Amino acid sequence: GGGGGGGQGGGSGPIRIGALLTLSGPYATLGESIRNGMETFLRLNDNQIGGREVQVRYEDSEGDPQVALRVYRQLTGQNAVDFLMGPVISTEALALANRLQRDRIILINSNAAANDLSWEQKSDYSYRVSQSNYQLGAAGAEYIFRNIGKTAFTIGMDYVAGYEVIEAFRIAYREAGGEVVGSAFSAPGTADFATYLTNIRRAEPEVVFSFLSGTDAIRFLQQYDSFGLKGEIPLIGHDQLASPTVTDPAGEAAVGVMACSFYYPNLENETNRRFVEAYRKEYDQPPDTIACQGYDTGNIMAKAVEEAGSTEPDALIEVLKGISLQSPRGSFTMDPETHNPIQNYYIGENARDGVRIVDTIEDVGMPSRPPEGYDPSGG
Amino acid sequence: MLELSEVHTYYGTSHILQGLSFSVPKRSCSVLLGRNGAGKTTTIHSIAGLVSPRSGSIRFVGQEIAGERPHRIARMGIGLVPQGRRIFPSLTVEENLTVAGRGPSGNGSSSWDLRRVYELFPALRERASNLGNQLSGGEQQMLAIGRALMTNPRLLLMDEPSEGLAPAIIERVGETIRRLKESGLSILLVEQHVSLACSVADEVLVMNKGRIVWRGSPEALLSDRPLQQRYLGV
Amino acid sequence: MSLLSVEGLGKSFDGLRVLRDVSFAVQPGQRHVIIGPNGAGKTTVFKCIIGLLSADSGSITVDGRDVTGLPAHARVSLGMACTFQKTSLFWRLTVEENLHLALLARKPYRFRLWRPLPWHADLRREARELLEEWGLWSRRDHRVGELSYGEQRMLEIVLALASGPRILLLDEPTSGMSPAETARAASLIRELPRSVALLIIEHDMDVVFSVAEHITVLHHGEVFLSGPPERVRGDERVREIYFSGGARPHA
Amino acid sequence: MTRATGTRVPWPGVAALALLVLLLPLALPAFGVGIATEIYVMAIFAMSLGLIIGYAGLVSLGHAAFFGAGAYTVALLGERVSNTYVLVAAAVAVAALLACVSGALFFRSTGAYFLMLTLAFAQVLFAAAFQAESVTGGSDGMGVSVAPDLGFGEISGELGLYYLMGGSFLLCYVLLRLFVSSPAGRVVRGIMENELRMRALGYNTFSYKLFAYTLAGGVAGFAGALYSYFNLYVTPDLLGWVFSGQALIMVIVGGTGTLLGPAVGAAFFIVVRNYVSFYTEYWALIMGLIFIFFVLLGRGGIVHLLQAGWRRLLAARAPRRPREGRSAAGSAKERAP
Amino acid sequence: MDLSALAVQVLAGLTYGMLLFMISVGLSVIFGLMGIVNLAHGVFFVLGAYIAFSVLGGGAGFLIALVVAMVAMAVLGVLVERLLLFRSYGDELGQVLLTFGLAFIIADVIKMIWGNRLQSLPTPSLLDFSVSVGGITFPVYRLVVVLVGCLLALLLWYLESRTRIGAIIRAGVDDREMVAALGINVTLVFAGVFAFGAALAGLGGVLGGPVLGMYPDMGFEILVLSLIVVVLGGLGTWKGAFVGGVLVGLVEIFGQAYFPSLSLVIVFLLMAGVLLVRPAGLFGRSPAS
Ligand SMILES: Nc1ncnc2c1ncn2[C@@H]1O[C@H](COP(=O)(O)OP(=O)(O)OP(=O)(O)O)[C@@H](O)[C@H]1O
Ligand SMILES: Nc1ncnc2c1ncn2[C@@H]1O[C@H](COP(=O)(O)OP(=O)(O)OP(=O)(O)O)[C@@H](O)[C@H]1O
Ligand SMILES: [Mg+2]
Ligand SMILES: [Mg+2]
Repeated sequence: GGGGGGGQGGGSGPIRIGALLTLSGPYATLGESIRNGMETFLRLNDNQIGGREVQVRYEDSEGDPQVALRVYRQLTGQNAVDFLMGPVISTEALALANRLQRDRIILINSNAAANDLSWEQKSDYSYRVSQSNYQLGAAGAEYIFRNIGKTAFTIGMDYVAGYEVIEAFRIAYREAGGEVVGSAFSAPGTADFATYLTNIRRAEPEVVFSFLSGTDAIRFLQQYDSFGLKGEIPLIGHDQLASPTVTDPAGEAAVGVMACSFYYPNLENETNRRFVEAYRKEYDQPPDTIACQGYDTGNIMAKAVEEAGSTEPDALIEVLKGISLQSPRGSFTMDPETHNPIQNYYIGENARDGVRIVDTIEDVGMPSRPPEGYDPSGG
Repeated sequence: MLELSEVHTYYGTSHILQGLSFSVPKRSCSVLLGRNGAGKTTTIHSIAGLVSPRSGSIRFVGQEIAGERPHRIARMGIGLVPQGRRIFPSLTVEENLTVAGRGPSGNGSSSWDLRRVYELFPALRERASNLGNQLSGGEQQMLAIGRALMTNPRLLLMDEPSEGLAPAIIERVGETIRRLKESGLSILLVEQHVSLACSVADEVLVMNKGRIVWRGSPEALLSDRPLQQRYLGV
Repeated sequence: MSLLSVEGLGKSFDGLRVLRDVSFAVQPGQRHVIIGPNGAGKTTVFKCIIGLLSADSGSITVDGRDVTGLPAHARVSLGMACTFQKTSLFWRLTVEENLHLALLARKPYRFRLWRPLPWHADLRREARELLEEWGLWSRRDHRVGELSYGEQRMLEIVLALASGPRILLLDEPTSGMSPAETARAASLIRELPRSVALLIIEHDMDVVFSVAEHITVLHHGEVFLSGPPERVRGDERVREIYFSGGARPHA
Repeated sequence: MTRATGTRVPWPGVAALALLVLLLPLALPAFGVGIATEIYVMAIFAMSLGLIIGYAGLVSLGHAAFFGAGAYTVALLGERVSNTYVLVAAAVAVAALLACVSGALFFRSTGAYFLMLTLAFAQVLFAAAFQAESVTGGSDGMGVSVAPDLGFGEISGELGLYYLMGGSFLLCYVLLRLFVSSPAGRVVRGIMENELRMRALGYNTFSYKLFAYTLAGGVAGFAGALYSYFNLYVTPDLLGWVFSGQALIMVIVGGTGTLLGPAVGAAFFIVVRNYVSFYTEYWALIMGLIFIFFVLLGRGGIVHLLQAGWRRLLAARAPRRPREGRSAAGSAKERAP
Repeated sequence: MDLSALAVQVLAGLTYGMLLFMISVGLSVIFGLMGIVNLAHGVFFVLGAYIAFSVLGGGAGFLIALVVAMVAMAVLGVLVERLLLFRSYGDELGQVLLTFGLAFIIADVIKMIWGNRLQSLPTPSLLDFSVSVGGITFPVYRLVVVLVGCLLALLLWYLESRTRIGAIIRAGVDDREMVAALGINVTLVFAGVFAFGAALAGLGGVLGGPVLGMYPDMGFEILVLSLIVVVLGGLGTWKGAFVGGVLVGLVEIFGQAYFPSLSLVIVFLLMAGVLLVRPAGLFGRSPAS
C-alpha cells in the first residue's frame, strides 16, 4: 500500500483529488469532457469544497487498465489523495476495485458503467455518478415499445459493455411486450457497416436500437443515412447518438435520429442553466452527458464533505449512501443498494439546431442483483 | 583524358592509396595489375567517386572530379564495371540494362543500346526477362559490362571484367575492348588475367601497396620475367 | 564404389531446362574438374549436389547412400563441403570468427549451452593452423567486409576446408585472385591430402590442367564429354564450344 | 578491427549489477521502488525480444503473445493451484510451446512478412482472450488471486516484490548471457549474418533458430508470469500489438545486438513515460523527439552511445591517433553483396 | 441468401477494398521500393484528412482541399526524407524508431491544433446521394471512390511499365552506390518517391475522410490495417496493394455476415493464411537463394 490516502482525513489543508482519466487514444474525448465538467464545477464554486481549497491532479490512463494501475500507484503513492475520480473505461474501474478497499480510498466513478461495479464488485469505497450498462439498455425500452415500434433490431459493440447493454434492452423490451427480431455485434473500430445495414433491412424491424459510441457511432449514422435506411426505420440509441461529439461530425445524417439519455444541455433547471453558461464560455461548445458526469463528480464530493463535515472515509461512506444532489440533469439520488444513481431519462430527437426533448421517463434505477434470465455473454 | 596526381585515399584510419599518379590518354587502354589487396579497386572507386580521396587531384577531360558525387562523375561520361558484378538482383536482365540507358552521348554512330548489347552477348537476350540474380556467374559479368556500355561512357572503368568468364567469352571481351578503343573510348582496366591484359593494353601499370611501382609497355612486361616474378608472383 | 555419384540429374527453372540427364561419378581422393561455357549449368549441378537446390529428377549418392532427399546440413555431415561462386561469408564477423563457425559445425559441443565458445582451445588452435597455412593469420581480427576481394575468395575456400570434408566442391575457387595467389591456391589445393576428393568448377585453364585428373565438360545442361585431361585437351569440339578461336589450353 | 562483443560472461559486471539491484531501494522513494520493480519485469521481457532481434535477426511485432500467455497462465491456473513454482513453470512452458509452434510455422517468411505473421499470431490470442469472456473476463480482464511464495512465506510487501523481480532479472540476464556466448548462441548469430552459408557449413539452421525463438518465448512467458504477480490484474492488452510495439521500441532505444541494451531501453522507456507524463500530457511528442534524437545521434541505441562515449573518453586520454578519413563508403555492410 | 443483399455486400466490399488500396499503396511503394518501413504512414493519412478539414472549413471546395492536402503531405514527405530518413538508409531498426517517433510527434501536434475530438469530412455535396437499382441502395460517393482507385491503379501501372522510374527505384534499393555510378541522382529519386508516397497517404486521408472520419490517434490503426494489406499483397507492388486491399475489403464485409465471432481477427487470419502458403505475399518476390 502506497501511503494510505484516506488516513489523513479531517485535516485543514487543501482537499486533494486524483483524477485518473483517459486522455489519449480513441476515448480521449470522454476523459476530456469529464475534466471539463469537473473544472466547471470548481470554477462555479471558487475552487472550494467545504471551505477548503481543491487540488486536482489529472493523469492519463490511456484507456488501458495496466496503465491505470500504474497511474493509480503514482497518484496514491506519491501524494496521498482524499478522493479518486475517473476512470472512463470499465476495465480500469474493475482493475482498481479491490485496491480501493485495501488502500481505503474513495473513488467517485465518473463514467465506467460495468454492471458488476454495482453488483458483485460493489464496494463501499466506490460510487457512480453516471449510469450502469443495465440502465443504458433498459431505461428506454418500454417507451420505445409503446411509442416507436413493437419489433426491434439491436446493434451493439462487440465487447462486454455492448453485451450488457443490449441484453438489458432485450429483457426490458420483452417485459414490455416487444420482440427483438435480430441483433448484431460489431467489432470496435468497424469501418464499414454495410453487412449490418443489409441485415437490418432484411429483418424488417420497426425500430433499431443501437449502442455504439465514438467513431463507430459516427460511421454508423452516416452509413445508415447513405444506404437509405434513415427514412425507413427509426433509429434510437443511448446518449451518444445525441451528443455533439457524434452529431457534429455526422452532420445531416444525424438529424431525426433519437436518443435516450439522462442529460441534454437544454434541460430546464437552474443548476443546468448556470452549468451550460459557464461551460460554453470556457470551452466554446455545449456540455454533453459526460461533462455533466464530470460536474457531478465534483458536486457529489462537495455535498458529501459538507454533510459529513470531514474527509474521513468512514464518515463519507456514511453520507454517500443515499445522498441526493441538485445536478444539471435535475435532482437524483444515490441508490444505497447499488451505489448507482436513480435518475430521470429523457427521450430526445436530433434537429438541425440541437436536440428536441420529446418525453421523460422518471426515476430509473437498476436492480440490486441480476434479474432472472439476464445473460450478457454476447452473441 | 584522365589524370591522377598524388591521390591519397583512406578507409577509416588505414591509408590505402599512398600518392597515386598516372594518366589514361584518349583512345587508349591502360591496365592496372597488382596483387590482391594492392589497392586497384580502391583506385577505381576513387575515380568513380564511390570513395573520396583525402588529398590529391583527379582530373577528367580537364575538370577536377575528386570528391565529386558519383552520379555527377558518371554523367560526365565515366562508366563502371564494378568488381563482383553488382548486378541489381531484383531487376530483370533487360531492366538492368535499360536502367543504365542514357541516350547517345554525342559520338553518334557508336552509341550503345539494347540491341547492340544483345548482339555482343547473345546469352543475355535469351535471359532478358530473368531476374539478375538468376543468372549464372558469367552471364552476370556480361550483364555488368553491358550495363556500363549502356551509359555510353567516354571513359570505361573495368574492374576484373574477365572474372568468371569462360575462355571463349574472355576472347570476346578482349576484342570488344579493342573495338571500343577504336571507336574513341578510353579504358582503365584492372585485370588479373595477364594475357588478356597485355593483349589489349597500351600501357601497363603495376601497383603494389597503394603505389605505382612499374609502368611500361605490355611487351616490356611480358619479356621481363623477374619483374613479373617480383610484382605479380608469376 | 565411387564416393559421389550423380545419376540422371535434371532441373528446370520456370520451364527453362537447365540440366538434363547429367551423370558422372567422383572416386575417393579423385581431383575432378567440371568445365563448360557460361550458363552451362555447372553451379546448378553443385547446388543440387550440396542440397541447396532440389533436383527435379535423378539421384545423388554418397558412398552408395542415396542423399537426394536430404537437406543440406545432413549432407554436410556426410562429409561434403562447398564454396560459393558468389562470395558468401559472414561480413560483419572477423576472419577468425568466420572460421570458428565453420570449425564448430562438426564439433560435438556445438549444442552446448553453457560453456562460452572461446574457451574451447582446440577450436582456436585449428583455426590458427588453417589461417596460417592460407596466409590469412595476420588478417584474423579484421571484419571480413574489410578484406580485399581476393582475400575474401581465399577465406571462402578455408571455410569449406574447415569442416573437414571428404568431398570438397569448389566453385571457381581462384576467380578474383591475382596470378600469384592463384598459383598459391592451386598448389594448396593440389596438395590437399588424398583423403579429400575434389570436385572443382574452374575457368582458369592453368588451374584446371594443373589439378585435374578427370574432366567433365558440361554444355547446355548436358554432359558433353567426360574423361582424362589429355582427351579433353585434344578434343576439337570442346575447343569449339569452350576455348573458341584463339586461346589455347596450355598446360 | 573490432571484435564482435559479448563473447563471454562478464562476471564482474554481473556482480556489479547484483549490487546495484541490492542497494537501489536505499536510494529510491517508495514510488520509485514500484517503478524499479516494473522495470525489472519489463527488462526481462525486452531482453527476450532483444535476443531474437539482435542475435537471431528475427524482428517480431507479436512478442507480447508470449508475455500475455505467461500472464494469463498464472491468472487462470492460479484459481486452482497456488504453488508459485508450478505456476511459473506452467507459464514458461505454455509460452515456450506457443513460441515453438508458431516459430516453426512462420520461419518460411522473413523480414516484414515474418513481422506481420507474428503480429497476426498475437492478435489471434488477443481476440481469444477478448472474446472468451466466461473464462478470461473478456475485455474487462481478470484479477489474479495468488501471491508469490518461494517456500518461505508469501511475498507481498513492496520490497519483497522488488527483490523477487530484481533477482529474477539477474537470473534471466545470466541465463541469456550464457546462451549468447555459448557455441549454440554463436551459431545463431552466424545464421543471422548469413543463413545460406550456415546451411552449407552443415548446420540445421531451422532448429537453431527455433531453439532461440522458443527460449525467447519462454523467457517472455516468465516475465509475463512475474507481471501477473506484480500487477494482480491481467487484460487482453497484454497480448496486443501496442504492447509488442512498446517492447520493440525498448529494444531499439536501448540498443540491439547487446543484452543489457534492451534492459536499459526498458528502464529508459518506463522512467521517461512516468516522469514526462507527469509534467505534460504531450508526453508522446517528447518521446518521439527522443527517438529521433537517438537515431540521428548515432546508430543503435543508448548502449551504443554510451560505448562510443566511453571509447572517446579513453581515446582522449591516450595519445592522439590520426583522424578518421572522411570517406563514408566501404562500411562492411555496404560491401556485402 | 437473397441476391440483392449479396450484391450490396460485394459492392461494399469492393468500395471498402478500394479505399484500403488508396490508403496503403503509398506505404507499399515506399516500403517495398525504398526498403523504408514508414510507420508514420498512418499519421500522414490522418494529417492529410485534417488539413483538408481545415481547408474545407475555410470555405474551399472538396477538390481544392484534396489538392492542398496532397501537396502539403508531399512537402512534408520531402522534408522528412531529406532531413531525417536519409541518415538511416540500411538501418531498418533505426527507421522503425525514427518513423515511429515521427508518428508520435505528428499525432500530438494534431491534438494540439485540432483537439482530440472526432471529426469527419463532409461528403462533397455533388456526390452526396445514393442510387437505387433493383432494390439495392448504394451511395454514389463510394462508387466515385472506386473510380478514383481504378484511375490510381492505372497511373501506377503506367509509371511502372512505361517509364524507367520503377526499375530505378528498385535498383536503388538493391545497390544505391551502383545506381549512382550509372549517373542517376538517387538522392533526388528517393526524395521524389517518398513525396509521392506521402501524397498518396494524403489522398487516402481526404477521400477516406467522409467514410472513416478521423481522430488524432487513428493513424496507428490505419497503419496496422495498411500493413496487413501491403504484406498480404506483397511488398513494393501496386498490384499487391490493389488485390490485397480488395481481398481484405471483401473478407471483412463477408466476415461480418458469416463469421461475426471472428470479426476481430478475420483479416489477420486471412493474411496469416496467405503468408503460410506464399511466404512473400501474393505478388511479392521471395528472396531467391
Ligand atoms: N571497406 C573497407 N574498409 C577497410 N579496408 C578496406 C575496405 N575495402 C578495402 N580495404 C582494404 O584496402 C586494401 C586494398 O583493397 P582493394 O579492394 O583496393 O584491393 P584490390 O587491389 O582491388 O584487391 P583484389 O585484387 O583482391 O580485388 C586491402 O588491404 C583491403 O583490406
Ligand atoms: N534461379 C534461377 N532461375 C532461373 N534461371 C536460372 C536460375 N539459376 C540459374 N539459372 C539459369 O541456369 C543456367 C545455368 O546456370 P549456372 O549458374 O548453373 O551456370 P554455370 O555453368 O555455373 O555458369 P558460369 O560459368 O557462368 O557460372 C543459366 O543460364 C542461368 O541463367
Ligand atoms: Mg579489387
Ligand atoms: Mg557458375
